[in-house]
Amino acid sequence: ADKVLPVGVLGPFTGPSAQNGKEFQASVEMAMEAIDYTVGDYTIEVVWVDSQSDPARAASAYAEAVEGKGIQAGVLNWHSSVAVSVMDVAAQYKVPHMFGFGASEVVNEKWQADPEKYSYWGGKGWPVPAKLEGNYIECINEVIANGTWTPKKKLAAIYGEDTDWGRSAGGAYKEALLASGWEIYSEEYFPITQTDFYPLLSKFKSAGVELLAGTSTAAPSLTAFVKQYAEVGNKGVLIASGLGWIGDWYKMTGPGSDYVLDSIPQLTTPEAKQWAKDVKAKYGFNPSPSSGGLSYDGIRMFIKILNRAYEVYGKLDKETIHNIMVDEVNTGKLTYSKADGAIIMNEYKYTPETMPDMVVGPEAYFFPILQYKAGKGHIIFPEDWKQKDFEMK
Amino acid sequence: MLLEVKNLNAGYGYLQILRDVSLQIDKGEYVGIVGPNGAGKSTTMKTIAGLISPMSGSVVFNGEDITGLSGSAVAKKGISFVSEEMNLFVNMTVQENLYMGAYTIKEKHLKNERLDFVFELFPRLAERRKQLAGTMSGGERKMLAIGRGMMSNPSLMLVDEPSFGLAPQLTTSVFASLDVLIKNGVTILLVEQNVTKTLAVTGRGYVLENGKVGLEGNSADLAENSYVKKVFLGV
Amino acid sequence: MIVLETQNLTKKFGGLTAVNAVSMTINQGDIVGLIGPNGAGKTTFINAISGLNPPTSGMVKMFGKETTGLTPEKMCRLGLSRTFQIPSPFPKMTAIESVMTATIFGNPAGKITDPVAHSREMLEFVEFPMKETVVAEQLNTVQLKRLDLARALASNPRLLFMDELASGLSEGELKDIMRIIDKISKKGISILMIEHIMQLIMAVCNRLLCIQFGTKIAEGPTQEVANDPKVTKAYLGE
Amino acid sequence: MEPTTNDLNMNLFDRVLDRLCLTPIGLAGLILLLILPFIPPFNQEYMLRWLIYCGFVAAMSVGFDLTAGYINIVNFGYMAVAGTGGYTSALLVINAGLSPWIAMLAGGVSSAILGLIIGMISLRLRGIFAACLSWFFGLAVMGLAIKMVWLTRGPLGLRTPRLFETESNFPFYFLIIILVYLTYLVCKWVVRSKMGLAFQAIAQNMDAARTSGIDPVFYRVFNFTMSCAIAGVLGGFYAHFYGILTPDMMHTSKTVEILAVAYIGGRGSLWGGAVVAFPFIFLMEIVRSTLSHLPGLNLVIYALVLILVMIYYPGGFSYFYDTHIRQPKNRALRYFLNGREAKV
Amino acid sequence: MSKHNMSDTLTWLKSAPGLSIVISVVVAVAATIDAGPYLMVNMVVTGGMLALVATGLTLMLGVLNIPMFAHGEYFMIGSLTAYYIFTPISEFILEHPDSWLVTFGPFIAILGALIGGAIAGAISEKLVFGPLRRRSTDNWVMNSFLLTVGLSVLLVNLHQLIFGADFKGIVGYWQGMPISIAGAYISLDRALAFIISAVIVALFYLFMTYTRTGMAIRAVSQDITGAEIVGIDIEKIVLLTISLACALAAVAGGSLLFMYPSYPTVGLEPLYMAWFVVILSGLGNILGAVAGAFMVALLKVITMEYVGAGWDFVVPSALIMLILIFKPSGIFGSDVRGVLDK
Ligand SMILES: Nc1ncnc2c1ncn2[C@@H]1O[C@H](COP(=O)(O)OP(=O)(O)OP(=O)(O)O)[C@@H](O)[C@H]1O
Ligand SMILES: Nc1ncnc2c1ncn2[C@@H]1O[C@H](COP(=O)(O)OP(=O)(O)OP(=O)(O)O)[C@@H](O)[C@H]1O
Ligand SMILES: CC(C)C[C@H](N)C(=O)O
Ligand SMILES: [Mg+2]
Ligand SMILES: [Mg+2]
Repeated sequence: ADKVLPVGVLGPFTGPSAQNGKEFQASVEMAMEAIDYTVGDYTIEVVWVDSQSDPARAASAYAEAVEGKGIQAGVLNWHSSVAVSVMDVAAQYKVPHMFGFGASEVVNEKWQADPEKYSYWGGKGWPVPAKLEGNYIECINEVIANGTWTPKKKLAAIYGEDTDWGRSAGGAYKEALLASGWEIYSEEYFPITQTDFYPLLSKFKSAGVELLAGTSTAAPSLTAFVKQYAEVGNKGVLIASGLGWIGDWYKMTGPGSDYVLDSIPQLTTPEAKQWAKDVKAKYGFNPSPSSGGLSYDGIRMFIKILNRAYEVYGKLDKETIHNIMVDEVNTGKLTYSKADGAIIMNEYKYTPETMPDMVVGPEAYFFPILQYKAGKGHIIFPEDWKQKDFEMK
Repeated sequence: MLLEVKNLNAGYGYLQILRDVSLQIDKGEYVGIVGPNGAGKSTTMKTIAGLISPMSGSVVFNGEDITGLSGSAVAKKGISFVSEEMNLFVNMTVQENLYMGAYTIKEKHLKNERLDFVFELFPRLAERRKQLAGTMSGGERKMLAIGRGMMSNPSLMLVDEPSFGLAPQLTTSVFASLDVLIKNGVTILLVEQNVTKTLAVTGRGYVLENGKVGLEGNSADLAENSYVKKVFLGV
Repeated sequence: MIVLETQNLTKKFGGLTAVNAVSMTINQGDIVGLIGPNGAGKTTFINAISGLNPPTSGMVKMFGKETTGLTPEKMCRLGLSRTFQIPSPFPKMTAIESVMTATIFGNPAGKITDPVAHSREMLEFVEFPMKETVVAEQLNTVQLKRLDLARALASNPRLLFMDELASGLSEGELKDIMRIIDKISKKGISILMIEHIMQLIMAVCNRLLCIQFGTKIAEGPTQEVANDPKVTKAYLGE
Repeated sequence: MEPTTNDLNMNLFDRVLDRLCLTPIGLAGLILLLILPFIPPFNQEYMLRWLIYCGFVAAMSVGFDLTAGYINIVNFGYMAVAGTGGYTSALLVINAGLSPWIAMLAGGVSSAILGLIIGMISLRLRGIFAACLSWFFGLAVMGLAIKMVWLTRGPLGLRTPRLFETESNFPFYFLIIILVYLTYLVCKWVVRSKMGLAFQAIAQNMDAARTSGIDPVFYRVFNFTMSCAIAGVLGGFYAHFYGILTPDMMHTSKTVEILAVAYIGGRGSLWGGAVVAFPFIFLMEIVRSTLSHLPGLNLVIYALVLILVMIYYPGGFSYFYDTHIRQPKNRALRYFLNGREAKV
Repeated sequence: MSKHNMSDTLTWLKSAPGLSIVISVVVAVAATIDAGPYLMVNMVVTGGMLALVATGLTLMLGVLNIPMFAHGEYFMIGSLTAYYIFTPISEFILEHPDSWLVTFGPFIAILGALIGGAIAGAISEKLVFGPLRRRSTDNWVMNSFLLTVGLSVLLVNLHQLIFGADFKGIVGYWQGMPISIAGAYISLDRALAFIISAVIVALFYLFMTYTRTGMAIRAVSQDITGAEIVGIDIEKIVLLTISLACALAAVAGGSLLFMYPSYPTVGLEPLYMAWFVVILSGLGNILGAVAGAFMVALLKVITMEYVGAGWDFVVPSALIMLILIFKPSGIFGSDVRGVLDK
């Protein structure tokens, strides 16, 4: 194979989410090694595009990868804010990009405002928070309804990283909370690098906040939040969406994470478990299903698309890949499922109605709610998947 | 011989100021260096004190070669230097400055003895012992600098222009205190603009011009020397 | 004509009264010597007048106008120049550039047509012993004081303060400085000079002001003050 | 103050060059920069992108040097000031529909106002205190940009329309080269005038300057305002070239980049930073992009260069040039390097 | 006599230090009453940590005239050292929960951080500051400042190259229930971090004020030639000072590892905060720096409480600028002009 196809992998390889970047890198390398970096008579050259968790730097790096390294397609991405800015770059250079995790509404709205232009920003790897984050509140409401937990008053607070993701997830919690009769004490968004939350948490405690819901994509920040939540003596329920987005979170929270809620897909199939073992053996860390796992599925789905494009056109470049994306992926013709070797979700499937999101639901793409104890998560929601009942501290 | 300077060449960077300067001072002597501005008097002192390392030549003190030693090492050998710029510790009090002068002395009671001695010489300093050195007037600072130089009980004192900026009365008292030191067996090398005064108080003198020793001899003789009279006293 | 007048000028530093209610006058053409023991407050006194360290209370009147607390740059443009006890050069500038600052900025706009020539003239006037292109940081104290003087004169002052200009001069050099002071005075500039060298004071000053502990103890014609027993006791010694 | 050459026996070419503050070699350099994008490999888009960044840093370092090199105050919030210009410009285009060109100038005005404020409040401070004040000011401005999400979108990033409706980097390149030169020219004019003398005087000795009749308030504030105005316009360029702004642009580490170039180039020369920026930043970009598996290596090299320069050659490139290169024996070469020299 | 004292107290109250201390105390008490005792606890703990970093910074600035921009990187070195020492210890503890290391392991890690910082400081002096000092003739403050800027960039990126960009953190040093003070919970880690910083700062103050070496350090800070004249070995004092200052920062980094995991730029925030403190309180005054540290901590905590998360740069820096306008040499700064004016 003497033809080369440069592919950009966008991720936070340095900066506060570097751990997730590591997981991306492992997934991509493993998936590529499995096909020996070849599709048809093309050798795939992986170009790492470091977003550094900053939209401006990411856009610059992406443009440079296009101009300098000539990438013909791109895959993955961690942050919404980055997605919002890189979408334009992809559109400007007409480079198809698949499976970015930038989830928030801002991405969808932007996409829907000009589907033609943003057809280069292919199906996302993560749906808008409203589709999944509301599950927490639904779960909590059930718990209150069946009497497992009786909060003194229905006072909640929302926290999150100050990014499109944090705010958008915060918005989803707020809506769901207000709808079920909670009062919101305050909403706090902090820089993605913050690790000192004592003042903030003490404030919540003294206000008598019973339910604290929020998220962060930066592991150091969220693990610190969880740990300090326990330390200052908060007694309520903590939703820490994303704690499990790095596999080794327990090394950083310790028992502080007991009783915390999170929503993380599980490694259920033997392939999935094997994959996790392989990663541990080769890279020395426990991968997170939501980060390493999803990105592994993402890159493998992308390879499937490449194969398809090669099959149809005999040629791989930005146009052929884009065509397949538009014609077959976004229409739901080409999907990636357990049958293809997906390890995390049952099926990754896009339809014109849901674009740029995928089809969400227990049979397709879904996150159960877990409660942690001693470093292990147990599914407490939905009912069918339940492993344990919700427990109060 | 207490101090012997031989063929000293020194300067700043590439700029040579001193050319083959040689001096000898015996124990207990009171020696003066006179010369016009920029002759290199201060440079000579700085070189002896170890603040400038010489290009060539040697400095022997108490039979020990101290050429090229650092300033602090020289100070530990018993040479104290009262510089023209005074180099006080501006954010320390008068008393702290004086204690620092006795840095090489470890015993507390010896330090206090020296302190009393200095306060006796300069009652003004005693009055102001808690004032920060940086807030003192020019003349007060000069006193403090001299006082600090005396604190280490040196065997040789290099004193650069002690009367610079001092009121007549104080000038008199500074010279008087130098006399006291001489009587206490301290050796003094004095640089002073006031040629008449210098030659009147010292026993021996050197005339430095353009970085070279021009004349040397008994102070009394020098004062009578016609060249000195013509050049320095304008007679 | 009265060039400068102070009334009860006082300057305090925290608890210390460095200048205590000093009133004095300088007449046109005077060369006033300001003497006093070290730490008497002489430098502080002229700093208070020239604006570098504004007075705590009291009044300053220059050329008939009240100027209490004006900034040094305003005072300079009004015609007051000064030199510093501890030379205060522009370390990286050449001699001629240093003088040009005052030529250009110290004069009311437009007066000097050729600043370079004027500055050169000033350096010659003070008999500056070095080349005009020498950089200030390479000068020694005495040369710096000359440069300082040239800078002070470059703004064409009507009143000049000199703070210990002659310290560190040999007897021979004192003669030069006397001649220069004489030339300055001939230009019609009134002078207030702080000095410890009595030889110089007695030779050039027509009036003396003596302060001690910040308080004026004598003011008047030179001989009279010099013979004043209070002054003898406080300052000159026996 | 440099002797202004009103030498009448200079020929027209020399006189024009002198007015334009250029030497023949400077002119040659400028021409080289203008034809560079037609010479391979520099004609590739990504190289141009790097060169544009070089130009941005070059121009910024000139503006920075006006304060650092002439009144001896390091404006440690310089990129924050530039960022303010960028945000102002971007917001005016987005919300008021202004043309980016006009908005860029408005950005300059907003930064000038900021400069005026920094200049005023740092008046009584000297040296490192003034630097810290401008630093804190920069941090505060950056903090505001982060927190005023409703206006700036904070860390989410603000998309801004580009100056030219094209994918190509060519027009941006020429624009930044023009900006580099204009910045240099304007600053040079100022420091050649009597203002330059006043700047140096207050930098070197405040008391002496004041007693020589120089009003430090005016000159310091003027200097700050002007240098910040330059940063504002350049910030506008930045916004409308990259097409996205995040408060990250205002970060101290970005100012450090400008400052390093200005100092490696040589403080107080104005041209040093501008000249050094091109090869230096360009090389750093090459290192960064070719050794991307070693993230940060370029910055390690960058830091090493800065450290070595500060220790062994604190005068920077311009000092080196002035002492070792500027005065060759050969007369033609000498003319080439210096232009017609004024007779002193 | 007592009347005299009264008037002395009154002048002090009207002075900048008096005024600002009184205002700070009043604000702290009022806010505590309003919000709850946790506010005071947070302020005290944060202040203690800041004091540690800030005294090191004042030392560099006051004694050596080095406006240290790389100070945060020594904090980082401290946390990195502590991390690599404590990780094996904590694994050992997991297997041997009764070992003496449970109590003393953390101290070993923190001590390691201190030593690591001191060594790093000494190396920096030998490789970087020393050469500069021997060559530099003028412009020392600015040149050394830029040097530390370079040093900061260098250390950050070396960390990234060698140890990676990810966050290296620990669960905590000491296990056990948080202590409750008036309803405010404070974990053992935080309490001990505060105690460690308090002890170290106090020792350091005593050292600087009363020992011969401490006095020598101060002397060097004010006039190097003068210090040399009286027989102080400058090289030794400088080396000692830099090591000390860096060790102070590093021990802060080490003892705070439970809260600030080690990553390349972890030093930035402590650096900013320490500079806030130093500029606010003025130079060369250890007690001033300590008081300043608590003031900045108060500002930070109050901002968090009443303005919201993420504002803790804007509000304190704005306030500090305001204070500087009125008191340019800082609240506790001395009026004597130092070298930094140049
Ligand atoms: N740091 C320096 N760098 C360069 N040259 C210097 C330095 N210090 C002094 N000089 C030069 O060295 C020469 C001798 O200076 P020095 O201070 O020794 O003279 P001096 O005899 O003490 O004069 P004065 O009576 O003025 O004190 C002078 O020409 C002076 O300009
Ligand atoms: N900034 C200041 N803070 C506190 N005290 C000061 C300050 N400046 C001067 N002083 C004090 O004020 C007094 C007068 O000082 P000043 O410098 O005016 O004396 P002087 O008459 O010029 O003496 P000299 O002849 O020694 O120069 C001195 O006691 C000095 O210590
Ligand atoms: C959970 C996520 C990976 C979401 C993504 N970080 C975002 O910003 O939308
Ligand atoms: Mg001398
Ligand atoms: Mg005086």
